[in-house]
Amino acid sequence: MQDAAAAKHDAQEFEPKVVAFLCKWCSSAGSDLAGVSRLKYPANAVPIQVMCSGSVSPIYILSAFNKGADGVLVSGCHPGDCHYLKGNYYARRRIFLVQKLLQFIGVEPDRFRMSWVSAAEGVKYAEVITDFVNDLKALGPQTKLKAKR
Amino acid sequence: MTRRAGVFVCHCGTNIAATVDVKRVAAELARDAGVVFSNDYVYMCSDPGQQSVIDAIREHNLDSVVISCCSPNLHEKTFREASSQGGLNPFQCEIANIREQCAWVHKDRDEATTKAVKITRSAVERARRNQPLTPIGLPVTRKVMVIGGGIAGIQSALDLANAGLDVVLVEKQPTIGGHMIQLSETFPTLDCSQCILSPKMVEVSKHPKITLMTSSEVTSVSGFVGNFKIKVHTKAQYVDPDKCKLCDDCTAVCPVVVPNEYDVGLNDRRAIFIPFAQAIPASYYLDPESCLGLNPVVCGKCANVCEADAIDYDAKPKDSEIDVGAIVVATGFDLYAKDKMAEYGGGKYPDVLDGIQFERMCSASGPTGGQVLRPSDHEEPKTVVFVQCSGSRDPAQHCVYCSKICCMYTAKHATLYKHHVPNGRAYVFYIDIRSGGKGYEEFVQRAMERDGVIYLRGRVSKIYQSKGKLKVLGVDTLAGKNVEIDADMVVLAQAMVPSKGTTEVAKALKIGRDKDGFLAEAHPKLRPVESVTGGIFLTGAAQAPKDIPETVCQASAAASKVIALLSKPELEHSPVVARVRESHCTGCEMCVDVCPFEAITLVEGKAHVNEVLCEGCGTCVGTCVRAAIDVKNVTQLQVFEMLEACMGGE
Amino acid sequence: MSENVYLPQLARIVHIKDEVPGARAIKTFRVEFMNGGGFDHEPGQCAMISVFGKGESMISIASAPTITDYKQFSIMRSGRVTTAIHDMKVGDVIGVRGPYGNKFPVSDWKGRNLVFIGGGCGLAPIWPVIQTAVANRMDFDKITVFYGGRTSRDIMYAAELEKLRGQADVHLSIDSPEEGWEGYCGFVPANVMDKPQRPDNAIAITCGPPIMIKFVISNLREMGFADEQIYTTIENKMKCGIGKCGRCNVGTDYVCVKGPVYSWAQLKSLPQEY
Amino acid sequence: MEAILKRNRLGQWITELQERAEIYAPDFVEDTWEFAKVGRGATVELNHSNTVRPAKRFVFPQREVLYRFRIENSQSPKLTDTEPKVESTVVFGVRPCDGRAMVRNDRVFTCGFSDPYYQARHDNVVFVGLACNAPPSQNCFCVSVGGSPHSEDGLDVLMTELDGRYHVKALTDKGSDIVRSAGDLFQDVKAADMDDVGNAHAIALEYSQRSISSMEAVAAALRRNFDSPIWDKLARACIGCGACTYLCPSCHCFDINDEVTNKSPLTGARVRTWDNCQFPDFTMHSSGHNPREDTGARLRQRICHKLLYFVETHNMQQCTGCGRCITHCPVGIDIVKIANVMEEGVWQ
Amino acid sequence: MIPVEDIRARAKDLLQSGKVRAVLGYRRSTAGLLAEPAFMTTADETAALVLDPTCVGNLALYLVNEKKRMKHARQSDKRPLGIVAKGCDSRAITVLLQENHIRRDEVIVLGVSCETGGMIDTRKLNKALRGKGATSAHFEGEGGVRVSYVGGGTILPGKDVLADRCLECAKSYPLDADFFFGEKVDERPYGPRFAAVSAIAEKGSEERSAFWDAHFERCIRCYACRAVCPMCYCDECVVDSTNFIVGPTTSADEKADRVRWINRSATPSENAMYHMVRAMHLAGRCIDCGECERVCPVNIPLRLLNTMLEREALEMFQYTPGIDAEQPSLISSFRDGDPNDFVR
Ligand SMILES: Cc1cc2nc3c(=O)[nH]c(=O)nc-3n(C[C@H](O)[C@H](O)[C@H](O)COP(=O)(O)OP(=O)(O)OC[C@H]3O[C@@H](n4cnc5c(N)ncnc54)[C@H](O)[C@@H]3O)c2cc1C
Ligand SMILES: Cc1cc2nc3c(=O)[nH]c(=O)nc-3n(C[C@H](O)[C@H](O)[C@H](O)COP(=O)(O)OP(=O)(O)OC[C@H]3O[C@@H](n4cnc5c(N)ncnc54)[C@H](O)[C@@H]3O)c2cc1C
Ligand code: SF4
Ligand code: SF4
Ligand code: SF4
Ligand code: SF4
Ligand code: SF4
Ligand code: SF4
Repeated sequence: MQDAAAAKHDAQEFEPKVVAFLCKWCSSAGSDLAGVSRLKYPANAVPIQVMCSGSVSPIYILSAFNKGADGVLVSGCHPGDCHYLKGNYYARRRIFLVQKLLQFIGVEPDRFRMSWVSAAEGVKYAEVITDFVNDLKALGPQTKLKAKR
Repeated sequence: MTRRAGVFVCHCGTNIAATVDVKRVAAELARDAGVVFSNDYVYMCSDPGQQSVIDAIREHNLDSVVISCCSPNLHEKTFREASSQGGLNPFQCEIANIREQCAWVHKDRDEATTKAVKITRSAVERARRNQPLTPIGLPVTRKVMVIGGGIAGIQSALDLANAGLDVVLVEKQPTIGGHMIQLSETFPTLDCSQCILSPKMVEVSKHPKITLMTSSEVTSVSGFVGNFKIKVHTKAQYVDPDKCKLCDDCTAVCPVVVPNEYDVGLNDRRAIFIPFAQAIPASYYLDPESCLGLNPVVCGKCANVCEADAIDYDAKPKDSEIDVGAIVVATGFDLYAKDKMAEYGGGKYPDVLDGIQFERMCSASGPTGGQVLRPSDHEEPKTVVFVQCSGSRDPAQHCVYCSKICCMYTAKHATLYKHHVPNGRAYVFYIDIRSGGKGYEEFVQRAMERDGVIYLRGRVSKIYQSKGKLKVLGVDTLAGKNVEIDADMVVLAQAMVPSKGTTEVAKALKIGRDKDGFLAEAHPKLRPVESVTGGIFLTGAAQAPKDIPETVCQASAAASKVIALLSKPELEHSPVVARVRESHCTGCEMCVDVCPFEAITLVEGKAHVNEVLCEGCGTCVGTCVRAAIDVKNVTQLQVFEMLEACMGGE
Repeated sequence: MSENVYLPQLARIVHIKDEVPGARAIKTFRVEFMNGGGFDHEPGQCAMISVFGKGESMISIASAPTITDYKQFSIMRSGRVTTAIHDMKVGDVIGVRGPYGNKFPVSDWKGRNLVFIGGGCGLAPIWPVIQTAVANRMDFDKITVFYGGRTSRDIMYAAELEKLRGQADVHLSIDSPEEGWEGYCGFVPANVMDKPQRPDNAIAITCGPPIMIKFVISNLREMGFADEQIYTTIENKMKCGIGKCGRCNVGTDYVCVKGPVYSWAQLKSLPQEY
Repeated sequence: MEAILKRNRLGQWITELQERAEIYAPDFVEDTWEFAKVGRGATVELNHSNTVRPAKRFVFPQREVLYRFRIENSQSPKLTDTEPKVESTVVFGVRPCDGRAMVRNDRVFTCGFSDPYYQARHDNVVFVGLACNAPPSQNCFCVSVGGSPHSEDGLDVLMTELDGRYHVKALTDKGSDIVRSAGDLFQDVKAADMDDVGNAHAIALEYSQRSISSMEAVAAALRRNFDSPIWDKLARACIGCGACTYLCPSCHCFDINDEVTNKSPLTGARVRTWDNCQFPDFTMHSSGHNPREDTGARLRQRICHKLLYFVETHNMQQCTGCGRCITHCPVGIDIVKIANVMEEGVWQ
Repeated sequence: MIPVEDIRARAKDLLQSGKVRAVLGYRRSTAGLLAEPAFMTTADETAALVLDPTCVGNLALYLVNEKKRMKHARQSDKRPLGIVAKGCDSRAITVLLQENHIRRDEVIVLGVSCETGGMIDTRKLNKALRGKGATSAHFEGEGGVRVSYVGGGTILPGKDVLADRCLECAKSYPLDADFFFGEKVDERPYGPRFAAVSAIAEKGSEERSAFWDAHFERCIRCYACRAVCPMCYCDECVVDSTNFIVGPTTSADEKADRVRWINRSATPSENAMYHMVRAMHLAGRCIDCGECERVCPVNIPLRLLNTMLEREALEMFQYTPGIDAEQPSLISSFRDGDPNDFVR
């Protein structure tokens, strides 16, 4: 029984589903750069481009989990570099709170990530995704917010 | 929502096709509800590729189009244009990036294909709910207001006027010139400041395209880029500049004597006076504050003697409303108040001067006629201590930032001192020397080596008066010992802070300021002369401490931005802007608080987006808890549908 | 499962006709049941239309009861489900369950004059009654149809109404004058007032926006129609259609079962909650 | 069929029943009584006051999947019927008010069109009632609405606790079945037991409850006062939540919505969920017209439905006096008070 | 101890002089121990006004509801509403002011201090009385509550029967009142703030997860929590999948395009979503009146979610809701020095 459970959680078998909200100006451009540099990272994360990390409403994140995401990434410009000056500062505050809340109800903190990836940080983007997916593999499927219909 | 979407999957040669099974992507999408056409092609961006989009739109009556290809940064424009040739609104075309974000970064063909399907599907969901949009066109007023008549404002105004634009130059003081007119010589070349500035000032006054408004301030602004309405308040002009003959008769009879602010108190003036000989407008000026009464019964001496009949005690202040298309803010700096430096005896001892005072002293037109004399006893100081970073780089008590120019002007001051008093001793206390700039390092080296200025690395801890001398206590960190200097005079290189006028104008224009109070630029690297508000530009020391060459650069840069902006008869603004659902908005103003572009105001208790100012960043969307605001074509519904598409699949 | 009343039958859209354009567009959908399904209905009855993934809506069956190989629904685009169905094309499949509700007691009206008064989308529910009456033309005396839309483009069943003229008096109206319009200009109740109907031996059947019905009824009463001579339908929000979900409840009635057809006499005895 | 069960044999009975059914009994969860599934070997006390959530959820769960759909191609949707495959269930500790509510629910779900989900669940659940011997809770008023602390209506079995034992009375075939199946656990009823039962029931009736003097008068008053401004006054504090109706054992309103699980192919389920006449959009038409626009109208609907309309159509109140809507109303809206105010006509 | 007569007199005076269109206060309820909201429009009605530890409800809610009522009824009585407000209630008023939902001149606040007392938690009381239904409760002596029940009475220590929110109260008196009753007491004889949330936060994540799963499982989505919350004043809540705001101008598209973020089904995932969204929407806005938790029929400890965020707001952003109507909201402001470590 235990072995079976362990096997189920085997990193090989479980492919986490990830949604990555990328701001148009930095992180999306950074992920483009990762592509241009032909870096390799796991294919688990589907990017959704948004204008600014500041536009990511907490409900987007929660909804992604509800629809079955095992992990959610929000990525924006480094503080001070926001194309819209301060959008990422608002995002940071909001997302800090979302993360605390997720943590509080017992969602593993590693299921949710925020990162700053600039347009020049293709390598960092690849690393963030790789690292995130590895974390998620170890965690197994997300069940708490996923709708069972 | 559209019902007839078309999907075009690009092989990009083998760039995409090598990793992604493009045929499968096209086939899977073909099954989706609302997709009526789905195909793949080797190079979508090629002419035949684009033509196939155009043809398919016509043939299959497509109402939205998704191209699954490379980054939208590369070909979004291409395909949107192709779509509009096909008869679609360009905004009904979306790009799914399956190259940079998929094919190029994955190895496993199956995984990459699955992801490509999801990316494409979410693009379809988005495209299907895109509204057709047209860029917002707005007429422009081809007139510019420049606020602040220092070198920054003067330069901008001249550049703009020479480009054929009408310019209104608004200056708070009775004359333009700003701080530069107070300087004696300028580093690194030591040419006379007034000599290089005065011709420009005259040019301003003579230029047919420039309207000069002195003693004037902006009180409020409405409107937006291309169409500002500005209210300007002009103080009463008791002396008519057109009549004034500059004869000086009035000054001669005026009984009032007050400190002269242009000489920073080193000198006196009358209640009616000319700030300095080169003042523009070239006219005497009656200071109502010190005048005995603006009432002939009380005094009336000056009007009596004025043969030109230029003086009118009954003059009234004036309010005007001016329409302009763009604004350049050049309201400059102030020196960090000397008396805030109690530890250095600033404001307490007359012989502790600030930089501008020293400039005035060195200036041939200054209070001492260009001689360096102690204010207290008009003796020539034998030992002068210059203190750099006075108030700068001191996060604990004063300003955190580096004022950037003090190293240079201190070197200049020490040099000038040595030129005036060759046998005097000049000490400079410094933390480091920041002399980046053409010829700057050489200038400092010359001060040290040729002019024998003694540079001591370390901070001054205290200055106090003792036995007619100013005792300067400090450390020489290089020598590792305390130093104590008996100085005759001390010059504090006070930090530069945003001028009071800058603070006021920021408020009136509703433009942001940075943490230090300087005007905030739209982007610190890429848009350094633009404010966050479209159509308002920044220049000079109001934006950050800077020297004259840099100020002039920025002034011309701002001017060229304005010229570019106003070169079109109509401005085009992206239609991807926020829209409020009034039924849901409760007027809580949170969006108003967060909008980086001040695009939202409350109108009758509901948020109202000024589409011209909105940049479509969506910060408001992320903030509004009532889901009452959305950015067109990136609506919450679209994000929801995209999420569903990303998560779906069996 | 034997009989699951909630499970719709599948029906294919075989024909779509645009009736009225605009923000509140009306389209008529003709559907054919698949797999040999189907049901008979009486004039006035409704059916629950399903768009899978969106939901269900109660819609009057607009085709005549005598037509058995298809059913027709005239649907105004109003919200989630109705928009989804407007987005569908011929060949797409919807779900239909029914028939629900009571009927117009047409057979009781033999030998009488019938006055139909419809406005906007309200022609749909009474259309099968008109059809039934016309099909049995000999059973009735005079048949008069009043119908109005906001503009000439809002007139639904325009061609059918033209055809009807042979069998009945048809009085069309639009709210305000338009070039080329030969009918009445003004609101439907006014049109009715303009052409007074004799109340004796007549039955008036009215359907349309609540405000129109209100004025039509008061006009009819003024002309001397008794409460029992006036019929209308009410459209309370419905979810199940079979008297369970409680939503359409007005007083003792579950409108989906006891209604939607009421004589004014009956309706007056119900609380004013429709 | 009647029998006596020793108190200490209850556990055994439950264990035996667990062989063929899922057993539910009240459990004290988070300071409230809730029907909870009884685990193997768990003890059941039956010393509860009424549960917060009524027993109706065993026949009318808050969420019911009506069927699933899958659409690969808009021209051939596939529907999968999901009539509940209900495990046999025995619910212990059902109070008589909840039992009587079941009679009301039956009326709604089985008259006219029969509701297959309700029916299937009802066929497979056995309600074992427990007479209320102890003093009632502060808002109980079953007697006023024609019930009693030991009403048998709607129950399959009624248990009455006696000293150290239960009197168990099977009322339906389903009830007899679960008693008979464990026949050896039970003893025959003696005359003394019957006396004790009689006593217990008599004492229970003695306890004072809240009361409504005349239901006929209330009905008449409600009819009379339909348009009275009193409703606005009474409902002024109402916050329009669903506590009163969701917790009512005889409220049956529901909503039907589609829940989509996947976009392509479109898959999902048509689902019904409880709904509630106190929500503002309950009756709102697509046009925005709302026949019951304010809390006054909605409160009136709730009260009239319970105490007037249902009586007119089914000859019984749709309220069984459990008092939940009173106890759990956040703002003190009180059906008993309203009924009395209506009847007495005493309001300012 | 505040003499209730003073408040009655003031309410009476306000009504008599016609300065207010009504006074919101408390009166005894037929439904149980807790006082119920009273809408007093005549001076006579003020005689029934009570103030004791059973006046639990947050009447600020009715400032919101009455606004909707007035709009609905197209009433034009522009006179302000008088309202009896405790510390927490007045914080709610402040947030409503901050969000422009009401104007200051629309209310006359009769502020009452809870001094060293607070409001009763009926669950705790029931426990303490072992099921004996209480009939009345008053403060007596130092921090004691005199409770009567049928056939007796007793004095219980406040900390045993007062609501958690009162034990942890941030400010037990209104900061902004037009009339003030009672004494401003800053030191209260109870535990530290955020005690309840800290207790949960300290648990292991597994345990916490199980704790919330069990609770979310039980939620019936009656929305009493939302309905009672003065901050949940939106006409249409983002979690609703049905239309609330439909007017003559609402287009078919608008109705068709409503996002169904959360399904109506009361399943654990949807319930969790609901509570998460609600908690986020109340971040920096919830003023800890504890009403949501009180009204929950199945006793879900909702207050924990809100106070957890309140604690974060205070500790990480130095933000306290409900103290200053002029400050920008928690989520519509930021500081350069906001936590950044969690960003990777
Ligand atoms: C002691 C000292 C020595 C210096 N020496 C040198 C040097 O040798 N070489 C060099 O390159 N740089 C030197 N500088 C720097 C130089 O002075 C500045 O770079 C330059 O003056 C900046 O010009 P500005 O136009 O931006 O600002 P300012 O000169 O400050 O001009 C701003 C103008 O705006 C007006 N104004 C302010 N507020 C308002 C308002 N609200 N409405 C209307 N008008 C308003 C002011 O009255 C003023 O006329 C020195 C600076 C100091 C302090
Ligand atoms: C007996 C009857 C006959 C009808 N006949 C027709 C007809 O022939 N043609 C036509 O166009 N419309 C008719 N309607 C109205 C039609 O049912 C609604 O317009 C439709 O349900 C709106 O659904 P929606 O999902 O598009 O709107 P939304 O506003 O998105 O739906 C909101 C929800 O409320 C329900 N709802 C809202 N308004 C109504 C309403 N008036 N009746 C029932 N449910 C409602 C819907 O089912 C849905 O669940 C009829 C209604 C009734 C009750
Ligand atoms: S945040 Fe939302 S509700 Fe508040 S004013 Fe802005 S749009 Fe309106
Ligand atoms: S989208 Fe950005 S710029 Fe536009 S109104 Fe919203 S916050 Fe302001
Ligand atoms: S009566 Fe009470 S419980 Fe019912 S909706 Fe109103 S406030 Fe809620
Ligand atoms: S109406 Fe109230 S008292 Fe009556 S059965 Fe329902 S919940 Fe119980
Ligand atoms: S938490 Fe409680 S009050 Fe809120 S919806 Fe759920 S059951 Fe109702
Ligand atoms: S969330 Fe709860 S505690 Fe907070 S303000 Fe709303 S009802 Fe009060």
